[in-house]
Amino acid sequence: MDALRKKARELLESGDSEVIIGYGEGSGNRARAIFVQKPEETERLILDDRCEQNLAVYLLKREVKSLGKPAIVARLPVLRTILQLAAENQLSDGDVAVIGISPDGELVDLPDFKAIEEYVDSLPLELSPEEQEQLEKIKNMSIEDRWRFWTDEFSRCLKCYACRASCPFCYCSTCVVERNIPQWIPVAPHGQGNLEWHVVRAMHLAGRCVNCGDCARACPVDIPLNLLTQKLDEEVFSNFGLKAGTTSELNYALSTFKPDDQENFIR
Amino acid sequence: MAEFEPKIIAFVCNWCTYAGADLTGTSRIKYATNVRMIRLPCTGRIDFMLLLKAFAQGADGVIVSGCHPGDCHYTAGNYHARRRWILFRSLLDFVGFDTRRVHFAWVSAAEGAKWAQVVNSVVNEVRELGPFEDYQKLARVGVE
Amino acid sequence: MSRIGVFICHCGENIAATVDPVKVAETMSRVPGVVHAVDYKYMCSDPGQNLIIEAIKEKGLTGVVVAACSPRMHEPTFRKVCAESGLNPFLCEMANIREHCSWVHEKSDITTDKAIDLVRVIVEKVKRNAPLYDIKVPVTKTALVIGGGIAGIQASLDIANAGHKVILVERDPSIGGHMIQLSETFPTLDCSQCIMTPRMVEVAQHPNITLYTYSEVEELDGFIGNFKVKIRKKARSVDENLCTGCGVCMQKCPRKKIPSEYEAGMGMRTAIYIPFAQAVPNKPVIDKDNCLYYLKGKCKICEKNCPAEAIRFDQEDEIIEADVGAIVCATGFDVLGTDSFPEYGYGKYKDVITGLQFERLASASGPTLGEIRRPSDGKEPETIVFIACAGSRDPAKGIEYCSKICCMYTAKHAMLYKHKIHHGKAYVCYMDIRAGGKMYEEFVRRAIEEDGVNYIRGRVSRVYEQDGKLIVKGVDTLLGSQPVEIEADMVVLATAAVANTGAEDLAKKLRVSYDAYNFLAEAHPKLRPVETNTAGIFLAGACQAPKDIPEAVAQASGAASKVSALFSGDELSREPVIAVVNRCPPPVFSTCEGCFICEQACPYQAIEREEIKTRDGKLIKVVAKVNEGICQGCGTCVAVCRAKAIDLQGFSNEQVYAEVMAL
Amino acid sequence: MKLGYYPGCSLRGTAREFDESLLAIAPGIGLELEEIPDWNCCGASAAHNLNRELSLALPARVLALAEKAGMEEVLVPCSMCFNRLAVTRHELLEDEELRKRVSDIIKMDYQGTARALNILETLGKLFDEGIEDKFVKPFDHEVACYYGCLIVRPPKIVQFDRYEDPQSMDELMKKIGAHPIDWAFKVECCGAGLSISRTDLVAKLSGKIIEDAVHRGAEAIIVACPMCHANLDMRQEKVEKLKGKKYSIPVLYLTQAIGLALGLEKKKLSLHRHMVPVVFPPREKPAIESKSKTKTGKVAGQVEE
Repeated sequence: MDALRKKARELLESGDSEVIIGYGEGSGNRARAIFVQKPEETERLILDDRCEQNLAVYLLKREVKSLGKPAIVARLPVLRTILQLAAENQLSDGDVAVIGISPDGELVDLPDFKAIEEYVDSLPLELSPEEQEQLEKIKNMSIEDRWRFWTDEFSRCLKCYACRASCPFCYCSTCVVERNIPQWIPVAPHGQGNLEWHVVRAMHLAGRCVNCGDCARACPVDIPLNLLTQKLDEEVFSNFGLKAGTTSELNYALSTFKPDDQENFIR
Repeated sequence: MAEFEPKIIAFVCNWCTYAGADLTGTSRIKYATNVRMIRLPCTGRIDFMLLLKAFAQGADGVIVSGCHPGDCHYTAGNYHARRRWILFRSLLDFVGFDTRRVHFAWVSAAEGAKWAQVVNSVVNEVRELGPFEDYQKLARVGVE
Repeated sequence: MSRIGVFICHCGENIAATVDPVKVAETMSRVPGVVHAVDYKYMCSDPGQNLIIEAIKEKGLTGVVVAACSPRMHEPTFRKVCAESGLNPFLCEMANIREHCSWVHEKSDITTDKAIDLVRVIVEKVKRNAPLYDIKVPVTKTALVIGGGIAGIQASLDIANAGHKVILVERDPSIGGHMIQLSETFPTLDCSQCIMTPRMVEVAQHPNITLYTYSEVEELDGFIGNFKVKIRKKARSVDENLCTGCGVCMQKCPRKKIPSEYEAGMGMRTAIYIPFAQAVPNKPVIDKDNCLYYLKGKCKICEKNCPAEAIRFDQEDEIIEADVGAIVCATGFDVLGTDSFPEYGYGKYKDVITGLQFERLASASGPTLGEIRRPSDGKEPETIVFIACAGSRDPAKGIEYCSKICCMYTAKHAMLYKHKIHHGKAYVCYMDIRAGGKMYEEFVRRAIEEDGVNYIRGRVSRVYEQDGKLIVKGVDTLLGSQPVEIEADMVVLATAAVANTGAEDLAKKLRVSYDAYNFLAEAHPKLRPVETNTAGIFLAGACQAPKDIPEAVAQASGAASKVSALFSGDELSREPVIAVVNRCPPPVFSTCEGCFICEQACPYQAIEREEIKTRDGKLIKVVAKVNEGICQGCGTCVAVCRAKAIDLQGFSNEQVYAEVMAL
Repeated sequence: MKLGYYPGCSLRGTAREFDESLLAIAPGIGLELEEIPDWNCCGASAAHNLNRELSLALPARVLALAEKAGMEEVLVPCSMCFNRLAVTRHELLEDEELRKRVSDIIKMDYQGTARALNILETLGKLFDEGIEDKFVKPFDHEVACYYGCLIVRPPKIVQFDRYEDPQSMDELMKKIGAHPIDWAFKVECCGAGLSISRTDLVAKLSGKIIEDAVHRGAEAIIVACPMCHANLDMRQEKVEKLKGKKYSIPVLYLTQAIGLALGLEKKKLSLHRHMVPVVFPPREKPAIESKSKTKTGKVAGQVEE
C-alpha cells in the first residue's frame, strides 16, 4: 500500500498525472473510488480485497476527464478494460498512467499498451472456480428451469440501469434504451421489456466484456447479470478463439468472421 | 376446435431468399400461409433486436434467411450475420428461450423449392410447440 | 400526417384468382394515414399508371404503395411513375402479393388476410419513408481492358477511338491471343494475320492506349467509376527502351529446343524469345525457367551479343497502380488438356494433334511454312481424320456444353488440307454439324461437295497405332451403325474450348461471378449479356463462353459502347440506398462514439473517420462517416452499431421496426 | 487383409479355376476371405434386361446378407457380378424410395454400408503393402492385360482406374515380373453377351483381341473376368478356324499368373482346366518389338512344375 501511495505521490508531484483514480475508505466499511488531486491526499489511497470495483469506468466520464490527465490503480480487470477501450478507439496510448497491481497486490510497472498486453497475456483469464461453478449450475438446468430462473430474476429488475452505469463499456452518450424512434425497448419494467433489455445488454457486451463483475455488484436487486456476459464470453472464445481486453488492436467477434465458422444450426 | 395456426415472421435478404421466394411463386409451388416476410438488403442488416420485436409482436416462430456462404451479394454480410446468430442463439438458450422457435436458413435465388420446404417445416415444428404463451405472458409480469 | 395511396393490382387473374383485391383495398382504406385505396386489373398498364398519377395530383399523396408483383419486377416502373408526377420515387414501395401470396396459396380468406398483412406492412413502412436523391459519383474516364486477344484489342480500339484513355493488360509477351495463331479464318478463308496484325499495330501506336504486355492484374478495389488497380509488370529481363528488337540474342541463345507456345508445341523457340515475327511489342523476354543463366548461373551469351546492351538479368517485377472507371474483361479461352484423351492416344502418338496445332501446320508463318507435314516423320499425311467434339458435349469428360467453334474450324481444316494435298483423303467424324452463322452452312457444304471431304456421322471410340498407321475405330450411324475403321496417317482432335487458366482467380479478384466451367458470368443471359453483376465491369469474347471471331468482336464493341456510355458524363448517379451516420445537437453532435467497429465490419471499406471540431478548430470527437461512393447499402454496419448511430436509408430502423409492429 | 467373399455362380462353375487359384494365392499375399453365407446369383447377365427390380433385388440380397454378417467390403472376383453389385448399391443409395421397395422384396433392410470390391482394386491394395519379395518365381513373360468392359465401367459408378486406358492390371503384372505390352484392345468387348447365341460374332470380336495381342508379341493374355476367359480360351479354336491360323496363346486369370510367381504348382492353380494349354515355348522374336525392358538373365521356357 505504501508503494502505491509513494508512486501516486510521485506522479502528482512530477505533474505527470493530475488526478489519481484509486480506492479509498467508503461508508459501512466499504471501499469506494476516490479521485486524488493533491500529493498529500495520496495517504487516503487504500488497497485490499475490498477494492474490487472496475475503476476504468471513470476514465470516460466527462466529470472525471475534466479533472485532467489521470493515473489509475489497475488490477487485471482494469488493465483488460483499458486495452479493450483502446481497441475501441476510446483511449490512446499515454492518455492514462497505469499503476499496475499484480494479483498478489504488488506494484507492476506498465509504461504503455504493449507492456499491458504482455502482462495480461502472462495472467490466467479463466473464470474463478466459484464463477465457473455458478455458470455450470445454470447450464445444467433444463431449459424450462432456466426460463423460470431468469424470468424470475428479471422480474425484479427496476430498469434503474445501474448495471449500465457501472460498466466501462456502456459509454454510449445515448444508449439504445433511450432511443424512442423507434422505441426498441419498452420503458415500463415489465417481464418482457426487462428480458429484452438484459438480452440486448449482454449482446452488446459479447466479445467486449472483461468480466469485472461490476454489473452484478451494482444491481440493487442482486440479479447475477455477469452470468450472461460470462456465458457469451465462453461462446466467443470456443467459437472464434477471441478474448476481450487482451489487445489494443480491434479484433471484435462480431465485426470479423471466418468463412468456416460453424453453421450446423442453419438449414 | 381448429388446429393452432402459428404466426411466423421471416426476415430475408433481398438478393437470395427474397428472390428465391419469388421463384417459389413463379414456379407456383404452394406452401403454408402462416409466414409474413420482411425484406432487408442483406442478412448482415438483420439486427437481433428485430427478432425480439417479432416475438414481442406475437410471433410464434421466426425465420432468418439469406444467401449461402460465398454467395452474398455484398460478399460478406451473411458471414457477419452467421456469427451474430451463433452468439444470439446461445444467449437465448442460456436464458431458457426455446430456440426451436428461431430458425436460420440459406436459400438462394435458385432455391424456390427449398424456400417452400423451409417454411412448411418451420410451420409444422412450431405448430407442434404450440403458441408462444410463455413470452406473451411475460409482457404482463410486473404490470398486473 | 402522411397521406398514403394504396393501389391493388389484380394482375389479371394472377392475383385476383386467389386474393380478393376489393377486400384488400377496402380494408386498407380504413388504415390510418391511408387516404386513397383502389384496385385495378393491371396496375402496370397505362390506365393503371394513370390511376396513380391522378391520385398523386388530386389527393396530394405523400406516399404510394402498389400491391402487385415482386418489387424486383416492377418497382422501377412505379417509382418512375411517381417521379413523373412530382412525388419522390423513394416514397413509393411495392407489396408483393403475387409471388409471395396469390401464386403460392389456394383461394381463401386466409390468403386474402395474408395479402392484407403484406400490404399493411408496406403501408407502415412508406409512412416513414423519406425522400431520397440519387448519389452522384465522379467517374475516372480511363478503361482497363484485361486480355489482348481480338476481343480485348477491339474493345480497346473502340473505347480509345471514342476519345477515352485505355490501359490494356496482356499476360503474354505479345498481344494477339489465339487469333494470331490461326492460319486462315472461316468462312472467308482470309489469312488471320493479314487482318489481325494491322489492329495490333494500331493498338501499339494509339495515343489513347497504354499497353502493358507480360503483365497481370494483381489487385483491384474501389467501385464503378472509381476502381483502383494494381498491375504486375513481370520482369522481361530486357530493357524495352533500349532494345531494338534486332533478334541477335535469339540467334545466339544456346537453348533452342523449347516448345514454342505460339506454335502450340509444333515448333521450337529459344530461351530469350520474341513469340512471333509480328509480335507487339516486338521485344524479347527471357523465359527464366529455361534460361541457362537463371538455371545454372552462367551463360549471359545474349548479354554479350546484344548491340543495344539491353539485357537486364537483375530486372525485377514492377507494380503499376492506376485509377480506372470501368473494366472490360477479355481473357479468352484455352483448349482442353491433352491428358484427357487416352482413348485417342493423344500424347502417346506424335501424329495425333489438336486443332490449334493443325492451325500452326497450315499457317504460312508456321514451322512447316504452311505445308501439312506430320510431326513424327515430316511426311505428308495421305489420309487424315478430324475428330469433332473431342471432349465437348461429353459428360464423361465433364464438359456438357458445345464448344461452338469446332464444327466450323474442322470444316476449314479439312478444306485447307484438301487444298494443299489434293490426292489426300480427309475424313471428319462428327456428332452433328452446327453451322449457324452467316455463310457458315454454305462453307461446310463446300468442304463436303466441292472439296470432297468425307463426313462420317458417329463417335470415334479409339485411336491406336498399328504397323505405322493410326487406326481410327468409329461408327457410321447413317449407315445403320456400321463399325468404321480408318487407317490414318494423322489425326486432328477438335478439343473442347475451356475457360482460360487463372479465370477463377481473376474472377475472385474482380468480384465477378463465374459458372461451373469457370466461364465468367454475365449479369443476365439475354438482356445484359456484356455486363457482369459487378457494376462497371464488362465482358468481351470467349472468357464468357466459347465464341468465334465475329461474335467476340461484336461483344467487344458492345462492351466498349457500354464503357463509352458510362464515360459520357463527368459523374454517374447511383441509388441512394446507403448508410448514414446521424448528427444531433450539442453536446452530443452524433450518437456515434467512434468505436469504429462498423469500420471493421464493412465489406467495402466504405467507413471513413471524420473529426467534429468546434468553430475555433478544437477537436470534439472523431466519428464514423460513410463514403457514399463506395457504400453498397448492405447495412451490416447498422446491425453492429450498438448506439444505432448509423442507419440505412430506405431500410431504416424506424421503417423496419414499423413493419414488424404492423404484424 | 480380411474381406467378405462373393464367388458368384461362375466361380463355382465354368470359372472354378478363378475361384481355386484365388483361394490358392490368398494366404501367400495376406488375404483372408469369409464367404457370404447363403449367397445367391447376382442375376447377371440376364436379369437387368428383363426386370429392373429383380435385377436390383438379387444383388441387394447378397449385399444385405454381407451387412448382416458385418462385412463392409466384399471381394467380388467376377467382373459381371462386381458390376451388378456396384450398380445396385449405387442406384439404391441414389433413390431412397427404391431402396425401401427393394428392401421389402428381399425382406431385409439393405443400408448400403457393405460394398463390392473388384479383384484389381483388392490386389492393388495388397501389393502396395510391399510383398514383392514373395514372388520367388517372377512371371517373366510378355503379357497382354485384358480388362474387358465391366471392371472399369460405368466410370461414374465404379470410379476406378482410367476407364478408357486402365493401368491397374498392368501395374500388378509388373510387380510379379511380367512385361505388359502396349496394345489397343484392353477394354474392347469380347462379345460376352452373345457367347451362347452368336458364337460367330464372338469369334469375330474375340478374334480381334487375340490377333492384336499375339501380333504385338504377347505370350499370354491375362484376364479378370470369367466371360472374357471363356471367350478367349474356350472359343480360341473357333477363332483360329475363322482366322485360318494358329494362335494357341494361353489365357490366364491374373490370380493364376500371381500364383505361378508365388511358386505354386500348376495343379493348385487349376491351370490344367484350360482349353489352351498354359505353356510358354521358347521365345522367338515378337512381330512387333515390345516396349518392355530387356529380360533379366533368366531363360524363358516352360513353367517349372
